[in-house]
Amino acid sequence: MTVAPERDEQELLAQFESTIGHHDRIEPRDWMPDGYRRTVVRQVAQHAHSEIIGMQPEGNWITRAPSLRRKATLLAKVQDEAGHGLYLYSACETLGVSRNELTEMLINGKQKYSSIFNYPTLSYADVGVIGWLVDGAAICNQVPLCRTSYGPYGRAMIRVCKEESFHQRQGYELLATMMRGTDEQRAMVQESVDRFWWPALMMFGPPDDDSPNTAQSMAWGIKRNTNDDLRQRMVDMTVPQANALGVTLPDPDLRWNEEREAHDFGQPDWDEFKDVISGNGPCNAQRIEHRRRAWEDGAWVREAATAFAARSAGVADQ
Amino acid sequence: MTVAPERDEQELLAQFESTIGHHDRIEPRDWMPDGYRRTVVRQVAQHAHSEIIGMQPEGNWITRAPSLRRKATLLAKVQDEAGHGLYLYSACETLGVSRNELTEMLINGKQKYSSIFNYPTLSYADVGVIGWLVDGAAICNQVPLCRTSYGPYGRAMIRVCKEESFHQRQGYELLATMMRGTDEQRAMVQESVDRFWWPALMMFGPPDDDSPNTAQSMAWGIKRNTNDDLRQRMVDMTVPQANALGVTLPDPDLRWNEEREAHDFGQPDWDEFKDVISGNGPCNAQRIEHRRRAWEDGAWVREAATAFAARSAGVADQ
Amino acid sequence: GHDLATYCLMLADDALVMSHRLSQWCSKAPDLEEDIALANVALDLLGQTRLLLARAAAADPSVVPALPEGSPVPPEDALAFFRGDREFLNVRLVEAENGDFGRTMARLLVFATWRLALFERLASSRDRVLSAVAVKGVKEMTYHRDYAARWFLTLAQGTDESRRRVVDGLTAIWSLHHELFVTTDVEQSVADAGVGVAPHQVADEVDVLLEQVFSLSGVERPTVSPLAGVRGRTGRHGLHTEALSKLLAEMQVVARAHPTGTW
Amino acid sequence: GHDLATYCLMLADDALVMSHRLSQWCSKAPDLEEDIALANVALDLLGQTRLLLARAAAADPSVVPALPEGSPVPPEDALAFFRGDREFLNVRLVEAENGDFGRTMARLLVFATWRLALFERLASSRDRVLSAVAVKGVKEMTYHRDYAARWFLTLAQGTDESRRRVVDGLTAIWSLHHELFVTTDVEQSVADAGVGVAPHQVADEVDVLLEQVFSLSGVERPTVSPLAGVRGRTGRHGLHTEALSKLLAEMQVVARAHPTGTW
Repeated sequence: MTVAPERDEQELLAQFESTIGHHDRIEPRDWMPDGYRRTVVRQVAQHAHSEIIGMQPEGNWITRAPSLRRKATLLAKVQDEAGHGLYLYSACETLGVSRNELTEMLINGKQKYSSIFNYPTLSYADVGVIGWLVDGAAICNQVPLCRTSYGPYGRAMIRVCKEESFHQRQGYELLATMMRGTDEQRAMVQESVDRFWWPALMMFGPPDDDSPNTAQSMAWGIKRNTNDDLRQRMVDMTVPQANALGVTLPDPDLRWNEEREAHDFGQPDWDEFKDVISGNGPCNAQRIEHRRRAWEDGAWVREAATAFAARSAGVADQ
Repeated sequence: MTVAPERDEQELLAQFESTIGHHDRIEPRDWMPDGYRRTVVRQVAQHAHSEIIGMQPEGNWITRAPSLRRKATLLAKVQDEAGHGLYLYSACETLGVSRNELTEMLINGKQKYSSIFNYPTLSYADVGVIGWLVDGAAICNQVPLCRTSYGPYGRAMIRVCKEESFHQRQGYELLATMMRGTDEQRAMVQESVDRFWWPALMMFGPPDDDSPNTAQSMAWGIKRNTNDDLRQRMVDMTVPQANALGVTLPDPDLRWNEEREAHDFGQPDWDEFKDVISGNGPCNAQRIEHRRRAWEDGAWVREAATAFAARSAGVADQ
Repeated sequence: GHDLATYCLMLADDALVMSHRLSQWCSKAPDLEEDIALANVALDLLGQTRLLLARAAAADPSVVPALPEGSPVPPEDALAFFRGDREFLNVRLVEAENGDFGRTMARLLVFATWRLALFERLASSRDRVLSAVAVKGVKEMTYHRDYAARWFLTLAQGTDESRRRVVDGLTAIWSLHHELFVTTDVEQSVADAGVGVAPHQVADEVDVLLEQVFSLSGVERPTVSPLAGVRGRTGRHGLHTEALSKLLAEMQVVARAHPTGTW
Repeated sequence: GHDLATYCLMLADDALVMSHRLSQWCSKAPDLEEDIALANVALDLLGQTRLLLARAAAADPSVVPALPEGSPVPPEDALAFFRGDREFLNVRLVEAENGDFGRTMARLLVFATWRLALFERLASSRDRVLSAVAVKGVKEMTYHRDYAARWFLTLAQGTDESRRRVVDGLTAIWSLHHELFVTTDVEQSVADAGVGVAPHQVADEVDVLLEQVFSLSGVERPTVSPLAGVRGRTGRHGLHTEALSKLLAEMQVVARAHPTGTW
């Protein structure tokens, strides 16, 4: 980074803030404050990692999917997650951090991913519930991010959101089908909802009064809504869907509030959230060990590709 | 080996031949001709390897055994095979070849093992059929070997035979139980017999007129019966058992011969036998790859044990 | 009907089992691009499987396993999840464990080159369904073959380690290569009827194509004997390696736990 | 009846799943002696399983899964092969993959030390069957513990590689160690009745015994947080890791394919 004289920096900052103020996009070659850059990298990387780690809980059921149609749907979905990871890593690379560096930071625990993927998938209903609730929550989170201030991130999100909402409908449809099936299948769906409801609500992050970075992120236009605001949207969106499915959301405090024209609902167990975020969820170690092994086992292939490309380039040069 | 003067060697040879002639045992410290030593090593090693490789086809079903009782029986049986391998390797070691050397020779294809273990196990009935037919054939082969001229081998065989005949009864009993079960189970047993009958008869080796080593081995008292003789015993022993079970042995030429007071029977496919022996059976590569991987994966443990023993000895010396 | 159905099962089972093996790479590939590419190939093969199983069931409904009365399981799933390993008619090449990425690519190269050659001929099948499946499949498998060939070359010409691994991988699967070109009675019969393809007819072509990849890569064709069958029976006769029943135990477990389930 | 049956299932499932994992070493151990020893441990645990499952079925026949009418499957097998993973009550420690020999020995050390301590107390159970099972088990598990401790020491003091591996193995399983000493309501209830043992009561003793092995081996106790459950539920509540349902898919496949079979 070149060191600009003080005056210039002031001017650049003014221009940056004007762009933000007009809800225009910041592009990779634009000047941006270091804090902004760091925040975008952190958020986009975390998002990318979530896509990649998120392949595991659902991928766990690909080889056991109970119908060929569902197997194809699931495999395609997990593949889409790899794709999302790919363009989010690319968005991150526009800020000068390579995919390899990001992967190393994931594996070494220096960067995080969504807490939800640290819960195990224990039945095929979990595939549906992840589609319905987890992708549902992701959409609530991400739709506003299509208007995020950093250009490459926003454009990646537009593509991601389109696919996520497809996945969300697929998940819901699987559950609706299972609910028309046997008693065992219905019980399986309910049991899965019982396990995933609270972790899905945790996906929006801690309550606003406990979320130190939200204000700055919103000021920079990186985030567009507060955690609690998004959580409320999620609940309001999900309740009628749960009724249509015929499942019970495991929250005794959940009820419509006429006055607010929104649902009142209970609070997730924020101690559990902190545990999971700090590495002590039911699957954190397993997810990272899996990722690390894939990465290490694949090293020789990546090296071979690099060596081959170098050799080919050498031949082409002659 | 010390080089003895010609005269002494003559004397030693006479003594050796007298021991053989009296059906007494040759013991490790006795003088023996090089050819005898080599033949015993080859035969005992091959026998030991067969026990060890033989753990795989049955071991394939331990994790899937359909009842806890059968699982225990099978696990104990495969464990016994490891035990047999152990004392047979020890018998071999009395002739100055270490277990490590023998294992290397197995893995590198320099020593053989019984052709039967190069066939796949494809159903749980195979566990029973291997007990009944393969252990049955092994017993026919091995009972006479309890009187083999090399002492440590003969004594190992006494112990082995006792356990093999236990295994053979267990195998028969599994099949008898399955034959009292469902139609599917009965079909499974018959299908398994169809696959294993001919390979079991091949276990006795090629026909006598095509078995170049038999004469010398018998003269030395290492072998006690010819291949065809043993094969005949096996058939005569098995036919009434097959009738009792209610299975058909897949040989249209099989019938009682009043005159010979023995069964006439067809010839196995000796081309197939040669293929399997020369490494081209359905599972040769798989069996050796499995063994090699176990051996290589365990190298660090064996090294640790050696290092630890050396260190402990060092401490003890102080 | 029965021969056609059996033939469709052969082609379907090849695709289904190969798809299963490739799907096991999911979230474990050396890089995201490969994760996506392997899933693509697995998905294409799964698509072929479904069309072929449906065709098998239509050609001869008696091949579909019986399920409890009122079971809503469609024929394609009854065939995929309720047949035992001895009823699967895939070649044994596809059922072997994946091994490392080198072995996986070596197998995919051989498999895709072979299946593409079959499907190019199958495109002119007198059976309109098979013909349509083949026309679609040709496009897909051209990509599969090129993908595998590109990686085969890359690994063979990459580092010492990658060369060793891909050559070991090729050697390990080569004993299962011969079986691809053995024509069974059923295949001959559907070939005679202008409906199917006798695999021995593509042997030379596949040989030439593989030789091109090998020679470009500087890899010698392995000298490994064909893997023996049992009593002359191999994958096409439902006689498999020990790997298949384990694969199916996993693949079929949920479907079988819910024989009257709706998915 | 029901609490006793549930308690017996807990102890049985620990043994059954651990036995399964150990039996996966069969024909793959570093040396023949270890192959035999691991099979011995697996067999002992299988024997305990059978007695405990039979006791569970006798204490409360309603815990035995229903099978088709006329099925000859005995209660011990109905319990072992026809329950789903959510009905298994084993601690999660036993279901994790084996990993290498170092990890296997680290787990066996922890498992055997813990179970031995439980069984020493269980020997004075007012339930005569449980008491007899425990008396027999104490002899067996004394051997298991000593065997694992000897290998733990050997690996820790062997080579650099073996030390690294056994320490890594211990660290990897350590998050599952805490769960062993959490007493569930059922366990408290059978303990109160003088029939069972509340596992928190053996925590200190196990701790001391493990510490002896660690300090003799020069290995530090790992600092790893306990593996979280899901909504407060862990193995004893039928809430397992993703590994268990895969293990059971394999273990149960033949039995379930033949629900009216006789073995």
